Amino acid sequence: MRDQDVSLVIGGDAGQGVESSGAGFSSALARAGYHIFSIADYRSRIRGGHNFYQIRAATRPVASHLDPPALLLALTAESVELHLESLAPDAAVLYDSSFRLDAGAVERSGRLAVPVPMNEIAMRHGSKVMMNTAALAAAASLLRFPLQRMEAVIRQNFARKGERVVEGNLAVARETYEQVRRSPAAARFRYRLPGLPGQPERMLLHGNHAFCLGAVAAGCRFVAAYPMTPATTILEWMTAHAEPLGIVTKHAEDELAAICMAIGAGFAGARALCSTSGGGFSLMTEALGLAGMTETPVVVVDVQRGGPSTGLPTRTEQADLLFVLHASQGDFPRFVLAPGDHVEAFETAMRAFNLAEKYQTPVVVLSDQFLASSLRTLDFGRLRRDAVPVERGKTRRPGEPPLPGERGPGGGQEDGPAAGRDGYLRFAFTPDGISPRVLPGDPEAVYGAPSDEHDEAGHITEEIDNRKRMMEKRMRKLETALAAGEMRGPRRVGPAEAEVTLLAWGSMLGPASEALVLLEREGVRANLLHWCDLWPFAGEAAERELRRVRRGVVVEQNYSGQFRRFLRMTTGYEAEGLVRRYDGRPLEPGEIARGVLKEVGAGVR
Amino acid sequence: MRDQDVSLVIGGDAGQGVESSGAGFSSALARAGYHIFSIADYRSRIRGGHNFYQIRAATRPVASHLDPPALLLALTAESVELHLESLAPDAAVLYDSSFRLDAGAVERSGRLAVPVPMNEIAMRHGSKVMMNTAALAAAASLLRFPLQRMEAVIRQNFARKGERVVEGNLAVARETYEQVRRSPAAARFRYRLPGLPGQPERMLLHGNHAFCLGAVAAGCRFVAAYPMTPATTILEWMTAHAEPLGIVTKHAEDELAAICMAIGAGFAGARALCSTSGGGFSLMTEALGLAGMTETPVVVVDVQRGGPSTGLPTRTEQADLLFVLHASQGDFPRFVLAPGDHVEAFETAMRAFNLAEKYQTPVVVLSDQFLASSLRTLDFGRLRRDAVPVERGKTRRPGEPPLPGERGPGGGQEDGPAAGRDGYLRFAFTPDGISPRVLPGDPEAVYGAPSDEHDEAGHITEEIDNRKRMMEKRMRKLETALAAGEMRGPRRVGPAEAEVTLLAWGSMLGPASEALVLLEREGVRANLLHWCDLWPFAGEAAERELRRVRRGVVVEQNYSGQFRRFLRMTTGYEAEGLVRRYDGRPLEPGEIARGVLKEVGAGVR
Amino acid sequence: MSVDQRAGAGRGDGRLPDGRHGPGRGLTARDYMTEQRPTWCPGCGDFGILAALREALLQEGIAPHEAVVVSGIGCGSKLPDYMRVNGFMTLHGRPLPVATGFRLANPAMRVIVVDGDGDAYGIGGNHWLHTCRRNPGLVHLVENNQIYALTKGQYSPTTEQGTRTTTSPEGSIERPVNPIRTALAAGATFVARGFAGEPKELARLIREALHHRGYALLDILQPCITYNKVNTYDWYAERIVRLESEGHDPSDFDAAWARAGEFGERIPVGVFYRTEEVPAYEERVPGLKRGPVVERPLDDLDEAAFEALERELV
Amino acid sequence: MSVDQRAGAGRGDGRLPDGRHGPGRGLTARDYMTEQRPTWCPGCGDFGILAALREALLQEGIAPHEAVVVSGIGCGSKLPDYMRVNGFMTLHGRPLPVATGFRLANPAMRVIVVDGDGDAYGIGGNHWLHTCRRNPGLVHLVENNQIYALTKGQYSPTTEQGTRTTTSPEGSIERPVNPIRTALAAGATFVARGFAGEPKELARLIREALHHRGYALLDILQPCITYNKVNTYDWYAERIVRLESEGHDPSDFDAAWARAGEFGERIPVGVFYRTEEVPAYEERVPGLKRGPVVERPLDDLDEAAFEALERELV
Ligand SMILES: Cc1ncc(C[n+]2csc(CCOP(=O)(O)OP(=O)(O)O)c2C)c(N)n1
Ligand SMILES: Cc1ncc(C[n+]2csc(CCOP(=O)(O)OP(=O)(O)O)c2C)c(N)n1
Ligand code: SF4
Ligand code: SF4
Ligand SMILES: [Mg+2]
Ligand SMILES: [Mg+2]
Repeated sequence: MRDQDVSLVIGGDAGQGVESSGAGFSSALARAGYHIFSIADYRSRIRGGHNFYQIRAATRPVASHLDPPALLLALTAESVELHLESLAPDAAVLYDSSFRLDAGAVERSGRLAVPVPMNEIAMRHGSKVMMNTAALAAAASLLRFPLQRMEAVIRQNFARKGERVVEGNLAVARETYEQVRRSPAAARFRYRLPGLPGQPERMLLHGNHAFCLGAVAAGCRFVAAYPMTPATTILEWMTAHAEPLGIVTKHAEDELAAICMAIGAGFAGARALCSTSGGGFSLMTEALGLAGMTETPVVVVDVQRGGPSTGLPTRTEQADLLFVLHASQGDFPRFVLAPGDHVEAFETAMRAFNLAEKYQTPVVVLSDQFLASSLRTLDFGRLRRDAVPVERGKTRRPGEPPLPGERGPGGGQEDGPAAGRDGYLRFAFTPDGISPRVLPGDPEAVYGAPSDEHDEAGHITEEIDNRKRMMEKRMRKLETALAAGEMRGPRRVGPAEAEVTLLAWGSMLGPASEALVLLEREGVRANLLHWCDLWPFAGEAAERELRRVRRGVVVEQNYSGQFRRFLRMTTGYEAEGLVRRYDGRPLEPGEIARGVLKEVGAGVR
Repeated sequence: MRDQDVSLVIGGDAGQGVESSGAGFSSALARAGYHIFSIADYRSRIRGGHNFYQIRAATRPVASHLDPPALLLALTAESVELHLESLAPDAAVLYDSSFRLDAGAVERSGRLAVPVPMNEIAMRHGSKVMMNTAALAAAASLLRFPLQRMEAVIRQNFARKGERVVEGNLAVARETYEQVRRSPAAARFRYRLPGLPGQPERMLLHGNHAFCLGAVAAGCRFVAAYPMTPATTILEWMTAHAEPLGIVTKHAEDELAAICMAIGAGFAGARALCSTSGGGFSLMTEALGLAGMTETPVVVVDVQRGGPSTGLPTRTEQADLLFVLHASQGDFPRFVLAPGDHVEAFETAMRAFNLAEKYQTPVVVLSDQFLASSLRTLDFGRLRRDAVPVERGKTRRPGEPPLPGERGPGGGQEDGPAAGRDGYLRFAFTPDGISPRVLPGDPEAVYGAPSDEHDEAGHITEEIDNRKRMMEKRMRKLETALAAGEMRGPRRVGPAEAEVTLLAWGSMLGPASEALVLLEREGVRANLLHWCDLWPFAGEAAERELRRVRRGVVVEQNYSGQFRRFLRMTTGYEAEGLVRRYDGRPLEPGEIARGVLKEVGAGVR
Repeated sequence: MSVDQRAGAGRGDGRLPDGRHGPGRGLTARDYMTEQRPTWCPGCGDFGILAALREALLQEGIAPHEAVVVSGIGCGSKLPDYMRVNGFMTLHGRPLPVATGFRLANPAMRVIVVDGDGDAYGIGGNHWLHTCRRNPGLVHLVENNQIYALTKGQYSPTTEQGTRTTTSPEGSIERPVNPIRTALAAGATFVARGFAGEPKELARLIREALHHRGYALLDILQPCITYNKVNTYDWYAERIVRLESEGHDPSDFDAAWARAGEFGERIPVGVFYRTEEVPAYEERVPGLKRGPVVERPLDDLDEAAFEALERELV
Repeated sequence: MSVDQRAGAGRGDGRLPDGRHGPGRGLTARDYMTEQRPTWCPGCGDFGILAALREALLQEGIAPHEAVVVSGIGCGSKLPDYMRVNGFMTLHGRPLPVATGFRLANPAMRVIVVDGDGDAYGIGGNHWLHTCRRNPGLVHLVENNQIYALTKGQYSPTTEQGTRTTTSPEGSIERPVNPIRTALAAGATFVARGFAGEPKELARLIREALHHRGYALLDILQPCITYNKVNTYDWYAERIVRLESEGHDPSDFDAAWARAGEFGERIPVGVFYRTEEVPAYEERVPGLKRGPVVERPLDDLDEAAFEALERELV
């Protein structure tokens, strides 16, 4: 069978079911064997206003959405207006025959106007609300996508509404499918998504799902959060699975409480997570320092959205980077990781909990709305739990045998001068900066952890020498992590030698990777360096790769080029170009490729 | 008269009145015509634990404390132990005769042991609490400081306690003064602080005072804060002057409320201030973005202390730099200024309120415990109000004549498409990014300001083109400020050409300046570049100066070399050396000089 | 005592000192309109609240430029965007302190806070607690739909126990806040409840609140037709009883406390409690004795006064 | 009913499921001591609270490692540093959520919160409000000295109106929080007041609180001899009356509310209100049905269960 790679758009008003239709169609396509990448574009309101859903279906794995779409499924006349320009020259526009629409304009633009009496068919077999079913059936028909695949999804989606509703929808789907199939337009439309027999079953998941799976696989059993788009689905997924998996989830009164609860649970010994977006993260900055100072493991995921302030609540941005790297007063160790795609989101979640416990620090995962909400297919087996085995480092539970060095120098003696009565030094000075950690509850290890500066035993002190050593001990953990190879340098995508190198971080992995292909089509040999691990920064690995860069262009989703500045701060490397977007919409591969060409200009080739 | 430059230390337990004695002696010395620089070293507790107070008195203006002290006034035996080593070789140690102290050890160290029956004298004329008076009188006597100067301060300090207390203290002072004057030790002591007739009166103030004076001079009439050391005295000073000056001060329920109140007042048109330290600033980060997004002027002063977290509450650090520069989600314009000394603190306060209103943004002033709490003398006339005239930029009150461009393109028409019904565009796109601002209350300009992205009229919108333009408009304010020359490059202290250049920011101005003198004594020709204005960063001016640097050493009070990294990020310049301190104690000129020599090593000279 | 009887009755009447406010100033409903169309779901209770607020301002003769509506973040907090009035749409949970700051800087303007149950009683609970005892002259309209609507249906502080939401799939296990009782305990001086389904009546309550001297809490039962399928218009309508018609005396604190305990088969609406004995916060602020901050020149500190400040430091 | 009578009386007795706690375990006062010397001013009320807490734990037979004391920031919040017990000295205002998180992760340990009036009722007010209705099994000791002590004497939420402090030089103009009434309105299930000047009696109250099923608030009048010259030992001693000896019935909510109104010439101490009818929050958390989180292995999600999660996504 021929390679397929088709993008389609469903456009309509909020409240019209654009997103559920899109998800349903994505699911049908995935089950039929396609690789899927779908994104939703919606507004921060419950009803009204234009929304759209873009689905890309291909016979090969795809890592990003891709313009231009070959089909527009217009649930309102407005959506034709809004999307027509961006469609492929030979695209089709499916819309309800009753729309007051200048079909001539569509045709003059070269696109195929396909009016279908969807509303009428829906009314005939049930009610107006079935119009979405008609629309999906029409699209399926035009694409020669097998009807029975749509039927299966319809059955599943409407099952809980009763047999009559199912039947009505099926009738609507069948009639619409048939009618479009026989229409002259269908014959003229050149894009096809036939069934792909023999393909394996795949998961269809968004980035937040992937992250949640990684978290539970890593043993995370405590989640405290306050709802905030686009992070809310993490709390919701965890809560939906709380009882069977034994996860304590707490929808807290605010984000201050959420992170403090997670820190309390982390102190007790749970693997604790706190999910939020930038505004909530702002409220968490003080407590981040508490975790840093008391060496309490905690994982915070900041699913970035369009800022500043309330900004663009349902849209994407990568503009919290420099904030997250430096959030909270004073210097203390932290980890910052920004997964590039769904698989990396899974793995990063697992790594985050290990790092938090091994290094006894807060770990921040930087995701964003694009990664969090984009749906993609993954083969079973792609989420490899065994790739990141659970490691707690120097942590033990009450009752478990003492850790090496736990009793410290002079420890174990009653009233010993250094170790205090319990002979246990929670914050012992160690060469690697990591002190043996006994979870609270052990009769041999009763201790305190203060947010004030403290001595090895955990008592508050302002003594100069202790302060210096304690500060150095804490900060040494970062060097230890780097020396232990915990932090990865950039991942290279594409050829080792290239004329142009894209430099990206976090969710831009997919779009930037796909841009390489487009650049190659333009005759430009390009590769990509992508960073997931941002802090502590594996500077040597970065510099090694950066030395080979001929012309570097940073690709990121923020106004001020935060990653570009970050690279300069950490490595001295100043990228030549910057392709950025800051309107809350995800950069698309074509746009990146064009941007890169513009930045490096005539210089290339 | 010969040049004098004498440092002395008063050491004792918290609760013993170390700080009030130190302040009293500073004041007496200042009134006698000396230039003073005093710092207090105290713990985060109300009683107990060693505290000390260091006073430097000189016949020329001094910008920092300076080791080694020539005199230790020991209120406890412990303080002799703690300070002996750090005293000048020919220093004197004054202590109560009753202390169990190895006077021989003091003498063997080369210092002069001066036991005085202070307690006994105090008891004889009144009570034990008068011992501090005796101690100060003893010190005065040893230094040949005129008794009547001490008497004046005693009269003033005890006036409200009644004549008997005053008389008792005076008697104690006289007897002790006389007794020490006649002691053999007095003759051997070579340091002198005689009265300096003919010197002008001077103010004696700490950094927070200077900042407050600048704020009220700038028209600040609204302060909201939550107590937090070392920022509390700002709220307290403002509150003490609230009624006569007509300042609304609000001790809020928390820092979230404090900054929100200030933003509300700023929105209404007041010049509003919010004072805090790092922990409180952490709680303010979300609202900082609100001010950025809604273009509401507000000034926040972060008086840094030792971090991370609760850290070292009463001590100094400069470790909030990178945090403050990037605090809050998303990109938005802000100003960050870090005054170097008391005069600059005054001036910076004035500038901060102007910048906040002219550019309609939040302004953060970075001070620290060292600057905030160090007492120094200033000549009258040094705090020049006229140096920074009040400027509100494009702001007008209700009833005042319209601003140029206020009605915008197509504005002024009822129901005009762009300007909305009121014909006024609060967030008008302008070439300089600054939109004319009419304070709420004008019948011709009713408008809304949302933390969501919005259009020129202030209505919420997610429309792409508007978003881009609005983001650009906001961020353009930074370029406008730079182009207008609002932001200063580094101030150079010392020769234009030097072997070594110290690079410092904020409160390190004084100690680093004084270190230059010490370096010169060592034969090293050094100068200093000092930055007050950090954001937007005057990069060109910085680079111009940095190009002339032969060997650069950053001097700052934090572990991770934040300013050094900041310089690299903004200019690409990587300093060769770093002299830092992170135990909460202020870097002292001698320590800086030694550190610089060590960093640049044998290479110099 | 009706609103109109009381109008002009001294300190508690909410009038500006110069009597600028008041009916009969030629204002019309149109003055409070914008071309901006609400994005609320058709049928949302917030429409009723919007209508009531416009009506109340009109009847009180408070012109759009004389008031500022400070809101939080949530469905209902978009309200100021949908009417002609000065608006400040702040952060989730923070409108009370922003409004307090505004009021203290400019007590000549009417300051109205509009936010959700999540804003007011959830994330913003601390500000609410302290606003009650502080008593600044704010009218606080809480659009209480017993759900987090804009984030698509999580339980809120007022969601009834046992309700299934996306963050309580087995039913919420927290006992809800009783806003009326909590406000009474915290020292609020005007505590009332309204219903979005009765905009006329609601407008009357808002006018009562506008006449109050200090902080006036008006908790408004607001059906959310999309995410709250329990507390619907009908559900509320069946349960609502009117304190006024049941002879409740709003000056009786104990009676208010007792009636505030009812929320179930009977849900009282109206004014639970009101006292004009407690001065508004801004009436007592020392720094305001010289008049509203925003009306004084920025440079009202003359050379002599500044030098006096310097001299304190000698 | 005395503490000892009730000990072991089912769910509300605060015992661990396995009966690990209880008197007669060979614990001695020395077990709760450290070599760390308090930095409080001699005579500070916090000494009495420290002594009472040690005493209560000893009498209850709760060993140092079986409890965690979570504190905020302030003079009194240094308490865990001065006794032998697990301690977590958190942030100003945040001990309640930290303690809640701890308790939900490890309900087998006793979690005690110790903080100041600034922590609890000031900056931490929102957590307090929601903790009251949430009812987690926490004992909350508020060292209420009616002042911000560690920051050297600003007015606190409980400072009486008119008091001069550094942030209220003309006398505070805010009406103080009534912690007892607010907690009652917010749904607290155990509300009591103690006095630091009577450590024995206080220890008894702490023991009562330790026997409570859910959230137990114990507001403790704590003289600050340095910054609060109004509410001194004598001042309190003259005013204190004992609820118990005045026949107050702690199961009577209305009586509790009424008595909670007294704070002036008469200041009642003792248990105002207590009910064991409301389950502790952790008793109802679905995720805890499989036992305390910290006692389960990290890898208790087996391959089949994980694959089932993946399959949900097909
Ligand atoms: C700090 C912060 N946390 C979370 C959010 C996300 N958020 C937006 S609205 C909302 C809750 C809305 O509930 P409510 O206040 O009751 O208003 P409603 O939408 O029901 O009118 C939340 C949690 C936010 N904007 N800011
Ligand atoms: C976020 C934050 N704000 C302010 C402070 C400063 N601070 C430390 S203790 C304290 C108040 C102490 O009052 P209280 O809680 O009553 O305790 P007390 O000292 O009276 O025992 C404050 C405001 C802080 N540590 N953190
Ligand atoms: S979701 Fe609910 S509260 Fe929001 S607009 Fe719709 S009906 Fe109103
Ligand atoms: S200042 Fe007050 S509360 Fe703090 S230790 Fe001293 S007496 Fe106790
Ligand atoms: Mg709500
Ligand atoms: Mg207190």
